[in-house]
Amino acid sequence: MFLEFEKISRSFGGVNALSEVSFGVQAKTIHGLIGPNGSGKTTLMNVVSGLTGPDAGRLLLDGRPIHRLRPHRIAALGVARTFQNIRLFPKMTCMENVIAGQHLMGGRALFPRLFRLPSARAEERQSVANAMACLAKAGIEGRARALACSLSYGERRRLEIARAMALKPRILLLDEPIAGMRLREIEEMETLFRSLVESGVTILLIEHNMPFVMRLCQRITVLHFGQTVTTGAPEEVAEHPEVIEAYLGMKSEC
Amino acid sequence: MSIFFQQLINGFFIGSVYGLFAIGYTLVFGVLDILNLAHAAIFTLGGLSALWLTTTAGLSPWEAFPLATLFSGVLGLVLYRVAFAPLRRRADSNLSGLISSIAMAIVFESAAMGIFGARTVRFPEGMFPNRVWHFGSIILTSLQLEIVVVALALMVVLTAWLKHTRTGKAVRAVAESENTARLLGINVERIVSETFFVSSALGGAAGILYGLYFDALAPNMGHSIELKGLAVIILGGMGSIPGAILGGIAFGLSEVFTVELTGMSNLRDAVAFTVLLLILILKPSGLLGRGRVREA
Amino acid sequence: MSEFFAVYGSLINFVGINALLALSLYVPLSAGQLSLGNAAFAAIGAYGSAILTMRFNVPFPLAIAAGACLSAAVAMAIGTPVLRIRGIFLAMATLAFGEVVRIVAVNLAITGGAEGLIGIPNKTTALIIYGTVAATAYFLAVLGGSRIGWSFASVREDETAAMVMGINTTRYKNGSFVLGAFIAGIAGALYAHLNFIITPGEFGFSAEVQLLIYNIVGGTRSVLGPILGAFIITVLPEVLRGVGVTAGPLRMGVNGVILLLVILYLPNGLSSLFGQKR
Amino acid sequence: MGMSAGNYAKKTAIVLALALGLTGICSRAPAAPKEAKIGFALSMTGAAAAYGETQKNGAQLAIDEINARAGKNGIKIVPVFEDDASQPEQGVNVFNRLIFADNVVIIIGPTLSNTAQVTDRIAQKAGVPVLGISNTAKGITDIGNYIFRDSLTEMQVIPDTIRVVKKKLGIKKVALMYGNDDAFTMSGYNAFKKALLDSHIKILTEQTFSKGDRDFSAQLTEIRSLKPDALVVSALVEEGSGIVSQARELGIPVSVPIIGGNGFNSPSLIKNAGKAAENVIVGAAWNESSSNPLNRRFVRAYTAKFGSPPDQFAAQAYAAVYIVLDALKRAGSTDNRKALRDALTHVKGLNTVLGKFSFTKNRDADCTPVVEIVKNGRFTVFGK
Repeated sequence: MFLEFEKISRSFGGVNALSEVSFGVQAKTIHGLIGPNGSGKTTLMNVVSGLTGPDAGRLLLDGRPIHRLRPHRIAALGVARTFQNIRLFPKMTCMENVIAGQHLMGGRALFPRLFRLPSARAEERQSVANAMACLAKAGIEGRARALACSLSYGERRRLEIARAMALKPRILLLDEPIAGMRLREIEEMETLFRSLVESGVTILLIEHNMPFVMRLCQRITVLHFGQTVTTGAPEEVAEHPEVIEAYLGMKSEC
Repeated sequence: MSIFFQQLINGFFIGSVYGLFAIGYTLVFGVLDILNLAHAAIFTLGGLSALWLTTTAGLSPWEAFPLATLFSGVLGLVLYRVAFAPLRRRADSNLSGLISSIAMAIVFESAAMGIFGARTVRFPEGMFPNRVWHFGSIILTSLQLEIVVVALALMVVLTAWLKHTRTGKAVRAVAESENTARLLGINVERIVSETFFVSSALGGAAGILYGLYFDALAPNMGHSIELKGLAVIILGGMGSIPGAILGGIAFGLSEVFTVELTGMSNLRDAVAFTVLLLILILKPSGLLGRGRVREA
Repeated sequence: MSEFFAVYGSLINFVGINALLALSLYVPLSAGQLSLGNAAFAAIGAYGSAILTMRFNVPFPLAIAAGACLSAAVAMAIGTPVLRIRGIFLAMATLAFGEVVRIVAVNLAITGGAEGLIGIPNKTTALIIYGTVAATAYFLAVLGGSRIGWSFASVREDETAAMVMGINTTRYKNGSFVLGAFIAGIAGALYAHLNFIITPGEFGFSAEVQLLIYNIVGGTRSVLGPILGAFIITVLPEVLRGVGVTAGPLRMGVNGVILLLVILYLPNGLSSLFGQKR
Repeated sequence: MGMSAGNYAKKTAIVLALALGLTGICSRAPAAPKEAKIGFALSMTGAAAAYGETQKNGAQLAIDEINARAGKNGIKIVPVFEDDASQPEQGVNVFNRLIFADNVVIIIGPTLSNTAQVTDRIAQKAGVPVLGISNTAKGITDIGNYIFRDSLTEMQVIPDTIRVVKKKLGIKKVALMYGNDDAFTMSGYNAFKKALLDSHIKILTEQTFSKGDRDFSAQLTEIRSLKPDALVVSALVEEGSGIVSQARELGIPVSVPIIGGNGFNSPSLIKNAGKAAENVIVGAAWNESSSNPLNRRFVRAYTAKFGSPPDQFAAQAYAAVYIVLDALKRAGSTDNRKALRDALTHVKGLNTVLGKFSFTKNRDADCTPVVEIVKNGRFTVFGK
């Protein structure tokens, strides 16, 4: 397993957000994480990226425990993510957002720039080219010079994905990446995610759009009240009685 | 032992004065998440306008003080309209509000100086009855007692007002989330204006009592209490009404007992600000804060 | 022309020193850290360097460097605990730190207490001041485009997002704080050696607020903003004097009104009038 | 030697030419009084605004009187008032402007000693005389031979005060209280401490306070418990009047005198402390109740014009203008800075509101300090 959850637990003020969650994500696959609102999906993603430390349990990335590391250390191991509520840098342009995301790629060193060495200019060109490539992959190269706060909702999601890709991650955590997107955009995202996996990236995604998840994911984990209900291939999961119950329950709530 | 009790009274009293100043300060912060650095200027103008009403206009204190309090409240409305309302929609309204309130403080203070002059003046001697009680060697004045009582009463009344009245509940709703409050049909703009009015009226009243007790009113009288007021509302927890008064008393006691225990009064302010620094580091929400760290 | 320099020479020097002080606050601001302790760091640089030149005959350039390093070292020591605090609370914490520094300077014998440190050799020249301003501005402009500058900007815009992008936010916040303190230390040291005397009162609350005003009035979009802000605010009293607004309270009031107008109508500071950078 | 006709004609021509020239000059400035441009660098805003304000009033009163009486041949004074906002930095700008742009013949001020430490060096370098009116810190006149002051330093006033008080009241042990973050109150403290030690009076405790403080109860409670014979205070009048009234309120009896320095010498002490001001003893450079007719007239005119009685700051500013006038008359010019400086050094026994006034060799004030005590709400002479 590329990413392995071992009995991860986390509570907030006595409420168990996650209790003994265990499952594995295989390398170079798209793994779906589904469950009703408040089932602990986002908390789990925060645990992976280090924003929330687990109370108990272990988290292994490529066999290496990472649950005690701070977020930037985890990112340095090749974990990138997007947020459910989109955390862009609104006062920067799209290009600038992505350049800011290149932090771990090296480049833009201070001293060559101070003395205007030729390497500084080369690095600058490289950095802009890389950023442009990320924007292009996410399909928003046309908006490179637009301020992030001026983008449409779908474009913002794409920009956040582009910024995450600037890290050249090994695993990409996507929290509701297609929420609010139109059909055509969703199709484009599907293509993008597939091509990323082909190039060797692992994807763990949270999504409520069931057809999309079923189409795209090789394996799916279902969370309910902070517990793993099941993990398996889409068709297995879809027929799992507890899942049906959970989702029917959720629907009746709405 | 009698020294100890006298110091206890001293600390209680000066702490109540800090609390009175801080209570309006913290109210605005609680609702808007904005530090209103012009609060000290309103405090000053409250005191000075009461002086003008009693001396130049010749009113009795019972007429002058409510009028001056009202005037301070109106100044608060002006302050809000001019310095804060236009900035509400800005992303950095915390920072820009800080600066615009500083600008208004400068304008207010220069107006005070232009009208009243820079000198320290006082209310006419004997205008306000003040009795002195001796308990052995412990001395207490009626004015001190009144100020402590007013501070504690305000704490209770304001807290009850926020808890139980319609407007109070609306104020709390706005403090919690403006958008939600708007959805609930609350006229946010009106509530915020009212909060400024109440906060500034309280600030002005504090200025009157301060000037009355210390026999000193001057355009720069807000400077020394401004920083202490900040310390007090952090100590008590930003936005907490009981915290402002209790934080004030805690701060007053810490000042007094630094002098009493170390015998070195030059350590007084250093101790106070070191305590403040430590509280910010160890428990940023303050002694009675709401437990969550705001990202102001 | 020589009369102009005779009348305004000192003013020109003060503009430079204040520009340097403004830049010292610009650094933590560019990383989203609202510090109100930079005047205290300037005090540390000023007292540190002045004591070195006066008591130990340390050469001037060395004393400046030592003062700045002392200031940076203090920033490093208090940075880690203090920078866990955010926003307005950080401002309050740094303000409290500044008050403690001022009170210490009032009470120590080596700093001359309230009467100040008197007889500091006059070594600072306009050339030194403006050389330092230019070097600092260039350095900060380049820093802004480097990986460090981008990290500062990321932390300022969204600390959580910055973390998951692999930025060690604690380190960069501390870094901005220490670099700011270092520049403030230089400014303080230059000021001390310009003025013959330094007193604790000059580095108090109003000085802290003044630095913030420079940045807000000028704007913090680029290094030019704080410099412009320092220039305008420092020159304003003299300009008002020049146009005949001399009466004390009136001039103070006009000062306040101008500050208010800038903050209300130029949200990105005066430098936003001169074209858009980035 | 006989005078030839040709020679005579030549001389007549010269005399005529001279006469013409003279009338020419006279027609350009017909019998106008000579004008002296005096710069004032005062703190009219900022921390010291309260002092700058009365200083300006005092100076303005003197200038109005002088200009009204100048007549045809007298010297008229053209004042240039500038505000240094109580900041050394602005003080420097003000000095540069007064010296190089306004070309004043002398600068009176600045209000604060800390500012004077910086600004007076500029004037000294430029050869412009400075007359300090409220600088009491030591070393100010050591800056150079162009720097004068008419304010008595605490070192000149306080030893006398302590000597007189000890002689008359026989005090043995005192409590000392001072503002420790202000140059003025610190120099007062140092002077008091030295004087007390010199006259073998025991200091029971030293308590401090900060500028702007209004609550002194903690320190005074501490002091009360030690039962001192007197309370010695180095404070400016704002804090001073608060200390006095709180001391009495906290039960330090009126029989324990409160001794202050120059800072206490202000009508606002009596006004703001009220009845508590009884038995306050002040050593000061100016005696409000002095029977000197000059002083009487000054107090009357000032009170009439500004609605409140003058304080020592106003008196020293008022005196300064007359001291400069005296020197200007002897300098033979109203724009020669060097000549004015030289004339100032010769001010001797001039009758001023401060009493008979001279400059010492070191250009400090030389006038007799007076020890006053507050009795029935008035400053009265306690001893000399």
